[in-house]
Amino acid sequence: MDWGKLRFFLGEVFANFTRNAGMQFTAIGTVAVTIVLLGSFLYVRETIQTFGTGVLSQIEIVVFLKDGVSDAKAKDLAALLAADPRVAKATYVPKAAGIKRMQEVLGKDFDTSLLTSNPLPNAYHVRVKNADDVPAVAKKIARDPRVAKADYAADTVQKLLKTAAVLGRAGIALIALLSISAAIVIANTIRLTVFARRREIAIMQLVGATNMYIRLPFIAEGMLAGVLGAAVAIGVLALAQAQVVPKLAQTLAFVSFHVDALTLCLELLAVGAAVGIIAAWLSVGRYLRT
Amino acid sequence: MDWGKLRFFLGEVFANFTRNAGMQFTAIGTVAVTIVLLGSFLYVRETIQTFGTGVLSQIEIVVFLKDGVSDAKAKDLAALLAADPRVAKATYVPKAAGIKRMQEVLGKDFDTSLLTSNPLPNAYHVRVKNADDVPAVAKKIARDPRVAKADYAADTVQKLLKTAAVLGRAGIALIALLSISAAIVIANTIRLTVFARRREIAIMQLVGATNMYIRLPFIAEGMLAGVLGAAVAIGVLALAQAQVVPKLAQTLAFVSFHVDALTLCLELLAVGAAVGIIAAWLSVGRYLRT
Amino acid sequence: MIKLRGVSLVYPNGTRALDDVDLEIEKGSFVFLVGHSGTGKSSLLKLLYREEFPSDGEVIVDGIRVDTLRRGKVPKLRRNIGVVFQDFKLLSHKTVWENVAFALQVTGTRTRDVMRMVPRALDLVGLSHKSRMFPSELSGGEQQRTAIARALVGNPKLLLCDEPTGNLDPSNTTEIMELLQRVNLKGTTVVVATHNQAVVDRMRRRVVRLEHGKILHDDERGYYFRGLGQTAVLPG
Amino acid sequence: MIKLRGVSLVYPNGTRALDDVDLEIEKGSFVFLVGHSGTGKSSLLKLLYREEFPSDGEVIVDGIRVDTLRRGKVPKLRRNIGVVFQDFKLLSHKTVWENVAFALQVTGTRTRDVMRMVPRALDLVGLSHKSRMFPSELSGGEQQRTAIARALVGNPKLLLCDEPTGNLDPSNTTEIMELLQRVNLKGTTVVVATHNQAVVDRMRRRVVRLEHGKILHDDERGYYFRGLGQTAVLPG
Ligand SMILES: Nc1ncnc2c1ncn2[C@@H]1O[C@H](COP(=O)(O)OP(=O)(O)OP(=O)(O)O)[C@@H](O)[C@H]1O
Ligand SMILES: Nc1ncnc2c1ncn2[C@@H]1O[C@H](COP(=O)(O)OP(=O)(O)OP(=O)(O)O)[C@@H](O)[C@H]1O
Ligand SMILES: [Mg+2]
Ligand SMILES: [Mg+2]
Repeated sequence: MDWGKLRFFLGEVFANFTRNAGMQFTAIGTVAVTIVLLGSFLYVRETIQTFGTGVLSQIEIVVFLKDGVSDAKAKDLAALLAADPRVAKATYVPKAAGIKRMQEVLGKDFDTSLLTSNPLPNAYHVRVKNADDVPAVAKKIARDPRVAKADYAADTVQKLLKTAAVLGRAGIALIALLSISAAIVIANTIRLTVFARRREIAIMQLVGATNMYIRLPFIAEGMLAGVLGAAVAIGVLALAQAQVVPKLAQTLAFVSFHVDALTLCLELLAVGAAVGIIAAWLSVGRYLRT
Repeated sequence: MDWGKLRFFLGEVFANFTRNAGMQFTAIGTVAVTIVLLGSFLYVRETIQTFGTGVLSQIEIVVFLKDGVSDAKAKDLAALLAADPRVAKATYVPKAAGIKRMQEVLGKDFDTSLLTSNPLPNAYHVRVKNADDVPAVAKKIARDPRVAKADYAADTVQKLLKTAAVLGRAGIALIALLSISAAIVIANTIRLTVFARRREIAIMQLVGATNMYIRLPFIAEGMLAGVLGAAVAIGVLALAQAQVVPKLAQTLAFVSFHVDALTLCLELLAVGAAVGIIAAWLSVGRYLRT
Repeated sequence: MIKLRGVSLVYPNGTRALDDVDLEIEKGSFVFLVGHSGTGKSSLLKLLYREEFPSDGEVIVDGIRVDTLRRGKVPKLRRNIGVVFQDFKLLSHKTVWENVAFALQVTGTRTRDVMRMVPRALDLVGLSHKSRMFPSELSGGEQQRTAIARALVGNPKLLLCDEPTGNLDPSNTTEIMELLQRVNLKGTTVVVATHNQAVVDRMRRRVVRLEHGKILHDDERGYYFRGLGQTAVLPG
Repeated sequence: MIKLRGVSLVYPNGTRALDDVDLEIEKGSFVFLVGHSGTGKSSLLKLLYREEFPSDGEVIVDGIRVDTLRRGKVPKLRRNIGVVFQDFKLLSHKTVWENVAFALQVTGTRTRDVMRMVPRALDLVGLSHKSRMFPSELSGGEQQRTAIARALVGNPKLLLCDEPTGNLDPSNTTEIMELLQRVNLKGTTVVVATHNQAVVDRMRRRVVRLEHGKILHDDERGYYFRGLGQTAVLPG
């Protein structure tokens, strides 16, 4: 490809773009809007997921030791627990600490003076890395001879896990729905911009242009519309993040708002460009067939 | 308006529609997709809200009675509690029931045989209608001479209320974002369909058509595209609801999935029609000015 | 019927299409507008139905100051003027019948009258058999005749024809010119911009020749080339 | 150069535009195609560059079976044929210069050559001063000449002109016809569909007359009306 032709091609793309500025801005606007939506929901989903992971990581297995187990032997168990790769943390909670924690949970009205002795056994509080592993880990621990019982809020864990699973799948479904919608909307928009120039396409064919020759500028334009739309969207999202997230983070200090922005941006740009290109290719093809 | 003209007008609309079928289907597709999105998120939001209300309604104020208060006197308190319009339900929980509940919460390893006597006071468990009222109600109850303490999981309630408030606002913001996006996308789409026929508009003007005469068929078309798009969307949503919701309801039995479908449908249809009409009006206006 | 006073037209790109033109055309007359390609004939016609605004001067049509006419009144002006556009300007999504009918419908003509007038107009230009076709299904000459039918159908007071026979064969041309003559006899003022020397020379009507946006000469009963009948010399 | 054998063309709406046409045109010849409006002239030309397919018969251009040509090879065919379309078919978003250049660029002509050839072509049709304008800023005749420049610029083997002077004044018409003659002398086969009696009668070239989709007569050195020179009778 000689330099003149490349220049011609780029000039072509630029001229087409500026000479249809109104139409192109409309298209870019649509792309931007859909990508802002997509970006927002990716962000929200990531946040919810992080939050969910945080909640699930709070689940504890309470391991009650048998009454006769000595403190030394009990501490031995720690090594065993730590050896399990699924376990994140195991904290030893002797009777005394246990009753304190219980009082915290129940409020100050749990009158400890009424107790003749501590009704609680020594215990380990075990946190696992992945909430899904809770039942298996609990079962395994329960088999240890020193352990009286390995317990967890089975009902709550079940509910949480189910909810997390459903939310996770719903999130993926919604993102998929949104992605497909965005793709359709962008593709339709680009198809309409091509439709508005179907006469030009027919003329180009009659003058002897090959299909590829006709297609290329349209594809470049589709890509440009996609990329510019995505860029605008990223700008809007960045602005929104800078404005909104700090306020949210302040209010909901217990939710994590960290999202890998660069990857997200690149993804959105890639989506814009890819959809633009594919839509332009297909749309022009439709008018080339006649 | 004589019958011939009305027929002509409707014929006009129908002819324009069918003679630009490809373009119109593209537009309808876009409208449908955006309205499916809007509908899905309205649905999800409604579900989350119902779920949230359910969670919040679980919050209890535990009212511990003073030690000396007789059972009869304690039961008197019920009338007082019930009189407060903010209170949804007040359940009397005598000592005996209290220890049982405690055991349920703590698991079977809370060894009751170690207790010389019941360390818990008699209590009322009070639920309020609106979680926001919890602190105020608790404070008021605490002032009663029979009451030793009116307690609630202050920390948790605070967190829940904050989260609910933020989620509520975030939901409104997202729906607003989505609605505006849908409106922009639909409007842009209709603008592109008008753009594709700007030459026709110019000719009509040159032949002596008034602006209103040119506009009307476009507006009717815009409305038609909006309504048909919305109708397709509602069909898709209904299908999705029939397919997906029962499965979800089964998995997440504790979440309510009831949404007022008819209102939602009418809203979506209205949105489609309104945006179509306004977009057509404005878009045609742009080409009438020249 | 038509009065131009000191009219100039400079397009946004700087092209001076008309330069201080004074022209008066009486009600009921028949005028040819001739001149080289790009000399301002179409531009002059465009001023009359307000597709363009004069940069200078006054344009009066049927007693109405067209150049300062309020926008809302333009449709009414245009309904009294039939225009055969040089590039036809047919509505591509309407059939021949619908294109012609459209010019009536915009004036609020009753449907009954539309049903009567459209076939007559199509018959006059010999297109009755093509009434259900779309412009893209017509030959060049058929499109041109559709445009003529549309301009005629409403019995306008003023008929502007921009190169109305450029795509017609001699016999069709003759028929159309005879049609225009008949329309003129019924009282319509007719202005025809044309390059067709044969037509102009045969009809011997008023001929206004433009040159570089100015009126070069203006002859009652003139020829296409001043003083030279068609049988004489052709340039080149 | 061109061979039609038993060619018929029936459009999807049922119109029979060409009916069993046999026609042979030698390399380097200059042929006029005449006939009434709607008689099939444009349709015949459209078959040659494959805008339309014959319903029957064979179309051969420069030794190539056009009607059965693979779709991928059509662009190459069209690059060897310059076409002046009856409705110009200019690209509205390109300037005059770009429209003319486009015909070269699609053939892969080097930019250097494009820069040299386009101005020459524009000069030949007298449009150098309008090269930066868009079609919408041109008069009808200027648009037509742009279309002619585009058809000529690539020195095609075959030049098809569909009513190329319908919007041109007599002197411009003469110039364009002389231009076509010069192009023909350099070896290009030229086919001109026209209604311009004066042009046909002056040039005295081969005249093929179509009537209702059939070839009515075919005269070497003919007149527009068989046997009648232009100075004689005009119909009507
Ligand atoms: N919209 C426009 N913008 C800019 N210049 C224009 C425009 N329309 C016409 N012109 C220029 O104005 C001049 C007069 O154009 P006009 O169309 O009036 O010519 P004409 O006499 O009708 O020519 P023809 O016989 O070729 O139709 C030409 O030089 C043309 O290029
Ligand atoms: N795309 C089409 N679909 C259907 N019918 C068509 C189509 N194009 C042309 N026709 C019809 O075919 C016939 C021949 O048309 P064609 O364009 O070849 O005529 P022509 O000789 O070029 O006429 P003119 O001198 O008016 O340009 C006409 O009756 C016309 O209505
Ligand atoms: Mg003109
Ligand atoms: Mg033709």
